[in-house]
Amino acid sequence: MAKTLTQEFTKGLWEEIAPFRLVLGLCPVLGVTTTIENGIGMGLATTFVLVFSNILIASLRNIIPSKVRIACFIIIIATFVVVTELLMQAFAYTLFLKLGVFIPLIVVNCIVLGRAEAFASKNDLLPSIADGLGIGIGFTLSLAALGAVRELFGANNLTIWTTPNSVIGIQEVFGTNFEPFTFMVQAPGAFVCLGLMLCLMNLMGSK
Amino acid sequence: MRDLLIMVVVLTVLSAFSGGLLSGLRNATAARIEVQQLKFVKGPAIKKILQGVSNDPIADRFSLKDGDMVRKFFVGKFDGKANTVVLESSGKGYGGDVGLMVAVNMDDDTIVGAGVTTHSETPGLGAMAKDNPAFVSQFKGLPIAEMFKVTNDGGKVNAMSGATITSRAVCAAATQTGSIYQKLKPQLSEKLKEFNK
Amino acid sequence: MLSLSAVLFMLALGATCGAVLSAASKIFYVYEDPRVGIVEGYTAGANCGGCGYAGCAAAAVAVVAGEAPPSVCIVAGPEATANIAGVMGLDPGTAESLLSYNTCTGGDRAAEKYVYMGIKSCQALATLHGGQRFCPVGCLGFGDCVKACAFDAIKIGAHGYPVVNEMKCVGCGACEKVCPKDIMEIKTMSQRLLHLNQYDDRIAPCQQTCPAEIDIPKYVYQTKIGDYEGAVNTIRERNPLMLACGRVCPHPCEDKCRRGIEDEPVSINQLKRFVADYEMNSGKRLPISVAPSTGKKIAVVGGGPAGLSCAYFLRRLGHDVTIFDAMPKLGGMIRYGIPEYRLPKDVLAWEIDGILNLGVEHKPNVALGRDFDIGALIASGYDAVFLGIGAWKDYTLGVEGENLQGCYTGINFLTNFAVWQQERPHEQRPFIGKKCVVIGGGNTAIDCVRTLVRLGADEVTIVYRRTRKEMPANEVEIVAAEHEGINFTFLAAPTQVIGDEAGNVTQLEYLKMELGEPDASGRRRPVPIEGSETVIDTDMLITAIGQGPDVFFKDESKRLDEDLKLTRWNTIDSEDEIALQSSIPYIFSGGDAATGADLVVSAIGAGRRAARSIHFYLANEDITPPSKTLFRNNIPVSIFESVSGITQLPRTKMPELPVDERIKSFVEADLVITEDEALYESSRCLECCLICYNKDVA
Amino acid sequence: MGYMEIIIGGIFVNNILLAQFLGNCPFLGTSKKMETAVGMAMAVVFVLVLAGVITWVLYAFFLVPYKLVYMRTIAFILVIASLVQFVEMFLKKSIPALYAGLGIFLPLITTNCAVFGACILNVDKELNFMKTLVQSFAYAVGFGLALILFAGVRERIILARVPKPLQDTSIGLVTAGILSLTFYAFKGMI
Repeated sequence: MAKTLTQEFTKGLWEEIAPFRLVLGLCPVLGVTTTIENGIGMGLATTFVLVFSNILIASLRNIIPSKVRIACFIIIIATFVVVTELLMQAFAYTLFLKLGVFIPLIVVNCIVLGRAEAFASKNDLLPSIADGLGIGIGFTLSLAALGAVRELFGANNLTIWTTPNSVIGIQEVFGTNFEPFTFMVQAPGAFVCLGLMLCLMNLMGSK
Repeated sequence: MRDLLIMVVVLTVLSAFSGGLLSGLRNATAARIEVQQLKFVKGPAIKKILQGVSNDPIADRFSLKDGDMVRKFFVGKFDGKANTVVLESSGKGYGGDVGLMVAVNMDDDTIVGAGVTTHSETPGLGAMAKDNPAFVSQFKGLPIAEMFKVTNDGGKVNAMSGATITSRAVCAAATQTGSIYQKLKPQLSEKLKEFNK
Repeated sequence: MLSLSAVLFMLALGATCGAVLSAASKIFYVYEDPRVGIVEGYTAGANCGGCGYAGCAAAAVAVVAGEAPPSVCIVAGPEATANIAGVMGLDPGTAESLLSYNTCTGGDRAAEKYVYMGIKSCQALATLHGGQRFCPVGCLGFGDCVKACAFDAIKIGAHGYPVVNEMKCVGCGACEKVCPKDIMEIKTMSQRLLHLNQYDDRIAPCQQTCPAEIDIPKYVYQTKIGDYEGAVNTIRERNPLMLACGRVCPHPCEDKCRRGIEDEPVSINQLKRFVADYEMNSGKRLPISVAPSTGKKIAVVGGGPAGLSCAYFLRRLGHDVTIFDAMPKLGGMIRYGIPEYRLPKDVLAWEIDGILNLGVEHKPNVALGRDFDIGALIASGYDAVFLGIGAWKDYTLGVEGENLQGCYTGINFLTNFAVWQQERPHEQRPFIGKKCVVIGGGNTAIDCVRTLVRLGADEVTIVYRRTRKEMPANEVEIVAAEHEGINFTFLAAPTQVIGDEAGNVTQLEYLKMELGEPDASGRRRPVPIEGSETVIDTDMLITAIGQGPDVFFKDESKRLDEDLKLTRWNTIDSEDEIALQSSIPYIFSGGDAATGADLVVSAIGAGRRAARSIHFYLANEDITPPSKTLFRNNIPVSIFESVSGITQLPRTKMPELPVDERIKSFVEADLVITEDEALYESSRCLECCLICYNKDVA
Repeated sequence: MGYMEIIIGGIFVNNILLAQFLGNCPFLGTSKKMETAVGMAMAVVFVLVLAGVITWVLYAFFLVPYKLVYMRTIAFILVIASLVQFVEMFLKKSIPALYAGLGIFLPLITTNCAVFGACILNVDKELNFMKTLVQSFAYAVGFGLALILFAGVRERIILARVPKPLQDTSIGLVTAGILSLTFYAFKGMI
């Protein structure tokens, strides 16, 4: 049964929301989610790569020989990752500095390659775009959610976007007397926090 | 065999295409990226040492050749007059090079301000050099021609307690800045004149 | 402006990588199962490791090896699963649906002996104590399988054992993985059909004893809960001739029935007959599943119980089978040796039709060695041959006068009569004497005498050289014969057959015997009493003292004569009596042809074992049975001296036709029990497995 | 930076799995069984060192001289992917015994962020050849150590009564967090 474009899009938002349902692409999920801003930025960067590599793969899928398709997908994805790197440096340099090594790592994010192989290489252009967009936004939301929890408890802030002059978001959410739970923004907190959120998802899913 | 050939050709063409695309994009964005890098890496330091400046020093910049190296200089205008030049150099610290930005007033060859740009020192000690304005403000008003040394070594600069090596690195960087300034001074004043036109 | 160096660099890099890999794939080419590559192609290729395997290639290897389900890839969707299943469908067995079974039916359950820090998990107990119950193999009952099942298909049933809901089970194998005792089994139909009883299986004494290895406790339980169709299916996994067996089987299983230790054993065979008749009388046939075709052809020579069983199992395993039989109709000895009153031939025909309906071909009236030889079978494309030619050659007494007119041999007499009765009843009936003497104490002898009674012989006598206790015939048969007025002359060894001038038999002379020391078989050896010669008048003498395979076909072919090894009893020799492969690798044998005259149910079991060997032989796999295979033996710990807590409940009596009614005709003498009786009898079953916990062992 | 520092830093302080968050997918995927974990760990040591060296050569002799540093992402992934595939084919044919142990883990490493990330980190730090070699090895050993420790813990978790929603990956992540916390104790070593 063919799904409508809307369904292709929305499935990525909850049904197949990548980091939680499939437990894939965890490195950036854990690595960059110290603030909401980083989460959103990383998510959008990944979405960008997802959508454009899906577009290219869906249009080239009949030309690429199946034996080297993975290699070709990797080249295509890597190209868009470098594009993202360059564009981020040009237009969102602070974010680029914060995300650091995780931007090139989009190349090896299994979600991207997984979608390329499992979806874009078998579907037409439009569904592939919808799929890429859906999965990407789902990924972004996951990162933002995790970032929100970690930033809230770990730094007592909720930063949505930083411009050179101002910060959009709420600072000192619990007031100045709150001693931030720094564990949360550090490495161990990332694991524990994701584990507990996964547990929450399971609880909700089981109902 | 045909299969293999097609595989190689497809791979090659695809990577060549990607190379083309990327180099094109790179060329298109290179200028902007440079500005961004300067703005975010050097920008804060420059802004701090050039307080009260009337222009955008990042935009008003020029390069000069110093032997094999190309050095970047930023121009500061005070009261509409371009009389200050910012230059950078580095000294060897505890965990790598410590970068130092020094602004020099070309009218009287004195230091207008100094700021640490990059460092990889131990957090809390050496890193104070960047965060601690008291340390770098010691340089303010000193003549650039001086040899900068910490008090322990018989100089005037008070070292940050517990971070002597970093302090020395900053001093060394400042001294080096002086020598570069002296060497390139004629060209620098030429350039400044252009900005005053 | 494009930077030339970038383009050139990527061009060179792409070309180098491509060229190196292409070259390497040629230079370092290693053969692998082509399905691995195809399956890997269907996985997402993301190498994410989310499936628990190290990358897509590893997952593909696992799928091809049958260790992972087609749904292994968590990134690729259901479409990929379908494709992978499609690829694997080429292999019979793995494309069949997998279902979970609880193989432990338990027995006397006990409370946990230890509770370790509150841990209530089978895995924990198995790890910490190696299983704290006495039973080395049984279910621990803490339901790790229930917890492991993501489909909510397993529940701990009323008896404390896992019960699988087949509707919900998807065969994912989670329960099998988590069970520390290998109790949860995920098997395809083929895997179940191929399984041989093992020493570490959780099987009750009856199932251990049954030569066909039928899961008796399961079908008795299914009968008890009224699931007669389930019971039929359970029996059919091991025995395609349940109507026949339900009537003629001497049920060795009942001898080992644990209830029999303190009470009378459960009447297992009557229950089998009840459910088998239930299916036949229900007016429909239960569907029998068959694995996807393998394209292999097997010739089954001989359409008796061994041949039919072998053909049935081979067909269900997906092979093409042709049965070559010397007689006009299939059934072999159970058609032409067992009289109508014991096994009505329309019942047999119904049962055999069920086997042929699976797609088994039948070529009647062709005898090996007379009409075709094995070379011709191989030449016409058969990949393997099963010899189930039975044991149709009677032994002779070796005394003077044996060939006089009026002297017959047992099989000869029964077959002639059966052929007349079934094929040409309008022709003249074979000769029947007035005063008949049958020599022998086996089932053939009893069949002869009971047939003779029905044909109107005035006086029928059995002459047997030992006592009634030693008679090898089924007890029920002997009893029935006694009821039907047969004379028994025990401890009599024939010495001479006396005839008149016309060459007709008139008298049998025998020597009286007395019992001496026990012989190798444990029976007391009869010793002749000097000078005790006695004569008995007769006009028809039937010798039924045993039979062996008729291997005349061997003389017809040089290859067979040289290479096909026989034992000294003329049975077909096989190195391994479970694998049943003859000295010629593609020839297998089973049933009476391999063992000498034996039970129908043994032949059925042998047919399945041979089918298993042929299946593996054709797949180029090892046919050697697993080292723990249980054969003609019992699991020592499962054989008890006593059983406690049994309330005596009488065993259901077999309904029979009244004697005066039955000796007049060949109408079936033994009747089927009623449904109420079946429910009662099945509830007598102790549902024993191995005992879980011996209260006497600390 | 001395070699000792690099080694201790790579294995403990900046453990690639628990402090840098690289290579987490296989970390959770292959840690369910000790056997798999050991195989994976060995394969990562093997490939990471090899990839570290090759990418360094590529970087130092091609990317930097031709001013193509911005293309390192695409160049590295292409080279690593090809390398892994080549090694796999080579082992399969030439050293089947080694292939039997490591082979199946190799493809998994193509898209292992630990390998790729470590290569990027190496060139970012502008290490020289020998230091790259040592650093790669240290990262790989750190990866293996964390993976094997984690697998050991996970095998034991089977014995614990974990509430249903927390089971499997969820408890795995929490456990990884605690393991990461223990590695935090190494922070003071450098």
